[in-house]
Amino acid sequence: MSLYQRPIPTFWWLERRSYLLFVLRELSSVFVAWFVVYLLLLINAISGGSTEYEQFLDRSGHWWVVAINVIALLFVLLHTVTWFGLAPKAMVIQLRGRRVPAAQVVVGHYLLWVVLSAVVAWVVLR
Amino acid sequence: MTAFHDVLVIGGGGAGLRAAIAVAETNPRLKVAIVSKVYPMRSHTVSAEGGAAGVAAADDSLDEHAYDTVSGSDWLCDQDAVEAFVAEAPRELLRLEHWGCPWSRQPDGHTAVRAFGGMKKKRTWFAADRTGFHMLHTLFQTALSFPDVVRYDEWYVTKLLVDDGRAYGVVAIEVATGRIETITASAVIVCTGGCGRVYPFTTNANIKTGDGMALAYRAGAPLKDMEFVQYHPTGLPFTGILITEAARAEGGWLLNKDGYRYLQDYDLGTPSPTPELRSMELGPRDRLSQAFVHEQEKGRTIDTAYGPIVQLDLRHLGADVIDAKLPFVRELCSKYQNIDPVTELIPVRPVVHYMMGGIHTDIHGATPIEGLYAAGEVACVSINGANRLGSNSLPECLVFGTRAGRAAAVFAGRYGGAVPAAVLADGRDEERRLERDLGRHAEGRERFADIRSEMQTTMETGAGIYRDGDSLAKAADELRELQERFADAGIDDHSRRFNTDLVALLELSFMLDVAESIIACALQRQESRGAHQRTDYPARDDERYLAHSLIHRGPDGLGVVKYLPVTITRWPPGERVYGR
Amino acid sequence: MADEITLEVARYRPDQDTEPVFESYQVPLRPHWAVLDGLTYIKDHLDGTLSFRWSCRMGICGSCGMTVNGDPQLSCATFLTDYAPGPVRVEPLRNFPVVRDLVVDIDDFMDKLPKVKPWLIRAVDSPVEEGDYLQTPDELDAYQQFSMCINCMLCYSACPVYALEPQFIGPAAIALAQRYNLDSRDDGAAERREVLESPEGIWACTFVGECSAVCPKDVDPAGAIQRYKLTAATQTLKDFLLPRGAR
Amino acid sequence: MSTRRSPEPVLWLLFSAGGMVAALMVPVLLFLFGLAFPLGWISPPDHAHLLAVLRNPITRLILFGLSALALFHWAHRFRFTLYEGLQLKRFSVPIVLLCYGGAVAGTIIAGYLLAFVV
Ligand SMILES: Cc1cc2nc3c(=O)[nH]c(=O)nc-3n(C[C@H](O)[C@H](O)[C@H](O)COP(=O)(O)OP(=O)(O)OC[C@H]3O[C@@H](n4cnc5c(N)ncnc54)[C@H](O)[C@@H]3O)c2cc1C
Ligand code: SF4
Ligand code: F3S
Ligand code: FES
Repeated sequence: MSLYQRPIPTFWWLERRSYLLFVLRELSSVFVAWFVVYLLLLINAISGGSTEYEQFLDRSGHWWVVAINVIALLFVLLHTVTWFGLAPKAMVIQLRGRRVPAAQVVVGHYLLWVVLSAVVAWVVLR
Repeated sequence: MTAFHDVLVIGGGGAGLRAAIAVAETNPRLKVAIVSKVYPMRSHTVSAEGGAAGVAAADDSLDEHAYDTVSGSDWLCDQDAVEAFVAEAPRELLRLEHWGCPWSRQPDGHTAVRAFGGMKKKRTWFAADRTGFHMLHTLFQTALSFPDVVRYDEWYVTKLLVDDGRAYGVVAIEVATGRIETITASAVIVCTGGCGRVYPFTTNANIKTGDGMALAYRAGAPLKDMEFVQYHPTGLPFTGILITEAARAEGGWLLNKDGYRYLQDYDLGTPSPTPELRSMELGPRDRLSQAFVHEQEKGRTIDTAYGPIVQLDLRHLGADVIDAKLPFVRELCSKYQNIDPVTELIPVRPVVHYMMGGIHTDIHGATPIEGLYAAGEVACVSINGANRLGSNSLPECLVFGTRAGRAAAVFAGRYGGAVPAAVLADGRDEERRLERDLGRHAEGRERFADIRSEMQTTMETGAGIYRDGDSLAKAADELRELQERFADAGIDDHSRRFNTDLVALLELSFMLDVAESIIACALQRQESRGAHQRTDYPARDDERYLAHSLIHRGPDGLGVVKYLPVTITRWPPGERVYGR
Repeated sequence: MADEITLEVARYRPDQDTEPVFESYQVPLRPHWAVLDGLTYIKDHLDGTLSFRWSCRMGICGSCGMTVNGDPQLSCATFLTDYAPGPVRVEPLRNFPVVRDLVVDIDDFMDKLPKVKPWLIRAVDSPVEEGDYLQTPDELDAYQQFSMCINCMLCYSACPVYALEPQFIGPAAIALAQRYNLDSRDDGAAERREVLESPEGIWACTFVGECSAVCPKDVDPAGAIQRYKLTAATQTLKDFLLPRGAR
Repeated sequence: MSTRRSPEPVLWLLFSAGGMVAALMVPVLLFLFGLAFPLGWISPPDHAHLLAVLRNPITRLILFGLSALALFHWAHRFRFTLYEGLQLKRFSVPIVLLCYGGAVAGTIIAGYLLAFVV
C-alpha cells in the first residue's frame, strides 16, 4: 500500500511556537556550560592572586563578554522557569497519604530558589 | 483468498470482546477472530456513561433486580433470560474488576453502586460517568493479553454466509485497501450493536447502523421485537449527545418552561428534594419521554432553534458532587452546549437511544440458524422487553457475550471444518456484487445521503414516541419508495482505498431493511406497551400481544410478522407502578 | 456572523495524487457546529469522495483526530465559530503515514500497545467468587488520570521525538503502562520494565511536553513518562548499590 | 528477568541533578559575576574575601558539584538537541564523545583547580 509520509522539515521546530520554545529551552544548556567555563576561569583568577583577579574583572567588563553574559542570563532564567514548571511532573510528593498539588510543588521550588540565591549573595558580598 | 477461524466474532464492542475472550477461555485450542468496522476501542460501548447494573449491596436481591427488569420491560421480556441475567451480572462485573476496570469505590475499598432509573435499589456499578469507556478499554486491553485472538480491524462485513440453515462465515471488505475477502468459520457471533442512526436525532454514534440485524435478517434469521425503540429523555438538543441518567440518579430535576417538576403530573410520584428510587426523575425512560410529549402538547416546553426542550437542573448538587460523580456531563455541557451545569440549566429533549429488539436468540445467544450466535444490543434474548432499564445493557453485553462465546466455542469444537462449495461460491457472488457497487454511478442526480435523511425523517414522524396506524402505514409506503430510489442511487467515490462512501452506501442499505422491519412490527402490534405507544390502541393488550413479534424476511424482501409467546416463570403480568 | 466558512481540506487520493493537495469547500457556519460537522456536510452534500474517520461525535471514541490550523485536535470537539471568519485548514494528523485524505495509519501504535502489557497482571489471581480486589478511592486516584486515554493519537502527532524516531514507544502507550503500574491491584511493573526502559522507551523522550499540552483528556503522558524515568533511575541505582537480597 | 544494561538512567540522573542545581544556583552567580560587578552596579568584593571563601572546603565541594553536574546537564541536553534539532542522530558516536567527553574533561579540570590550585 502506498502511503504518504510527510517529510520532516530540517527546521521543524520553527513550525510551532511551542517547538521553538522547546529548542530554546534545550539550548539554554549551552549557556549553562558557558557559565561553568566562566566560573572556572574566575576560580583560576582568584587563585592566581589579586592581580589576576583584577585582570579578570577588567576582561569581564568587555562589551562582548557582557553581551554574552546578558544572553546567558536570559537563557539561564528560561531554564530556571521551565525547569521549575516541569519539576512537579516527574515528582509526585506524598504528604500524609495525599498528593501535594503541582502548584504547591512549583511554589516550593521558587521559595528554595530565593533563599539559596540570598545565601549565595550574602556569602559573596559579606 | 479465504481465511478460516473456528469462531468469528463480528464486532469489537463490549459484547464482541467479551464473547471473544469467553471463546478463548472455554477452549484455548480454538482460533478466534474479531472483525470490526472500527478499531475495537472506538466501538459505541465507549460512549456509555451511567453504569452497569448487578446486585451487590447487602440490602438488595436477585429477585428485586429481576422484578424491576420484568416490570420495566412491561412484561414483554423472557423471565428465564432475566433470571439468568441477574444471576450472572454481578459475577461478570466482578470479573471486569479483576481485569482492572477502574470502578468507582466506597471509602472501604469495595466497588460502589448508584441509583438508576426504574431500579428499586442502588445496584448500578459505575466508573464515574465514563462507565462504558472504562469497560470497553478494560476489555480491549485484556483481549490484547490473549495473543491468539486475531483481529481484523477496520474490516466491514457485508454478508453472512449461510448454507442449508447453517452459518459458515462472512464476506468483508478491508476498508484501508478495498480488498474483499471471504472469511469462513465454524461458528459466527454477531455483536454489531444497535441501529440508532435509522433515526435523525439519536445518542448513537455514526457506526450504529444496524448492520448485524440486517445481515442476519437477510441470511434468514428472524428479528424480534423491533418496534420497541427506546427514547432517552435527556439528550442535548442539537447534537443528541446523551446526558446520562446518572445525572438524575444523583439528584437532578426535570423542569418545564415554568420551572415546575412536571413528572408529578404523570403518575410518577410526588417530588421530594432528594432522589427517590423508582419515582419521579428515576422513573423508567419510556414514561419520562412520553411525559415530555404531553408537556409539549400543553405548550409547557421551551422552543429553541433545535426543537422544543425542557431543562435538567443539577445546580443544587454543587460543584463537588458534579465533579466527582458527573465530570463527563460537565465536560460535555461546556464543550457542546457552552453552559456550566453547576450554575446553569441543561436544555434536554428525548432522543432515540437504544434498540430493545434485535436478532432473535435463545438464552445461550443461539439464533435459529445453526452456528450463528448474537449478543449485545444487536440481539434480542430478551431481557429488555418493551423497555430497557438504564444500566442493564452493559451487563447484558457481558453476560450474553460470555454465554454466546461459550456456546459458540462448544459448537465450533464439535463441528469443525469443511466449508461447502456452495458457500465459497456465495462468497464469490458477494464479492462480485461489491465490485458492482463500487462502480455504481447514480441514475440521475440522486445522492444517497438525501435518501438517508429522508428515511430518518420518515422514522421520526412515522414511528416516534407516539405512533398510530396511519403514521406507520404512511412510513411503510415511504420506505418502499426509498428502497426503490436507493436502487438507483450511486456513489461519488469509485476508488478502493479507504472508501467511506461505499461503506456509507452499504450501511444505508442495511438501515433501510432495519427501518422496514421496525415499521412492519409496529404496524402489526395493535396495543401500547413500554416504548411502543399507539395512540389508536392506547392500552396494553395481554390477550393478544403478550408475545414477541418475530419478523422474517419474505422472498419479496417484505417482512412477515409472527408472534412468539413470552416466557413467564415467576412474575405474572401486572400493572407497572412507579412513584407509589 | 457570516453564514459560511471555508474549509481548506487536505486531499490525498493515492491513485491520483502523489502528495496531498488542498481543496476548498464552503460550509455553513452555525453555532454548535464542530469542524466534524463541516466535514460531514461536505461528504453528504458537496463531495462524497472525501474520507475521514469519525464515530461518537462526543470526544470519547478517539477516531476523529486531525490537524486543524496546524494543531492536533479532535475534530468533533473543535468548533467552527472559534475559527471564524476562517478559512480553516484541515489536514491529517502529523507523524503518521497518510492512507487517504484525512485518514492516517495507526498500526504502528496498535503494534506497540501490547508490548507494554496494558492489562492487569497479578502475582496471585484470586477467583471471582472471593469478591473484589479492594482499592480505596485514594488508590484509584493514583492512576485514574492515566486511565483516561482514548487512544486518539493527538499526542503522537504532537511529539517531535516520535516524528524523528518512529521506534519510540510514545506517550500514550507509556501512559497506559503507567496506568497499570500505578494500579494498587497490579503486580506487573517488573514485566513492563524491560520495554519501558529500553532506548525506544522512556529514555527517548526529551520532555517536549507537547503530548500533554494537546491531550484532550488531560491524561498528561509527559508526566507519566517523567515519573517513570525517576522510578527507573532510582531502581537502577538500587540495583547497583544494594546487594541482591536487599532490593 | 534481566534488564538491558544501559547508561541512560545514570546519565538522566546526572542531567536532572545538574538541571536542578543550575536552576537554583546559576542565575544569582551569573548575575553577580557576569553583570553586576563588571558593570559596576555593585562594587566587586575584594580579592582576599573571595579567596577566603574559595578556600573553605564546603565552598570547594559545592562549586565542584555545581560544575560537574551542570556540565553533565549540558552534555545530555546538547546531545539530544543535536539529535533532534539538527537531526544528526546518525552521528551519534562522535556526538556522544563530544558531549560526555567534554563533561568529563570539564569535571577533571574543575576538580584539579579546586583541589590543587586554589
Ligand atoms: C450514549 C450512550 C450511553 C449509554 N449508556 C449506557 C449505560 O450507562 N448503561 C448501559 O447499560 N447501557 C448504556 N448504553 C447502551 C450500551 O452502551 C450499548 O447498548 C452497548 O454498549 C452496546 O454494545 P455492543 O457490544 O452490543 O455494540 P457496540 O459497542 O456498538 O459495538 C458494535 C461493534 O460492531 C462492529 N460492527 C458493526 N457493524 C459491523 C460490520 N458491518 N462489520 C464489521 N463490524 C461491525 C463495530 O465496529 C463495533 O465494534 C448507552 C448507549 C449510548 C448510545
Ligand atoms: S494520551 Fe491523550 S492525546 Fe494521547 S492518545 Fe491518549 S487521550 Fe489521546
Ligand atoms: S511530546 Fe514527546 S518528547 Fe516526551 S514529553 Fe511528550 S513524549
Ligand atoms: S468522533 Fe469520537 S472522538 Fe471525535
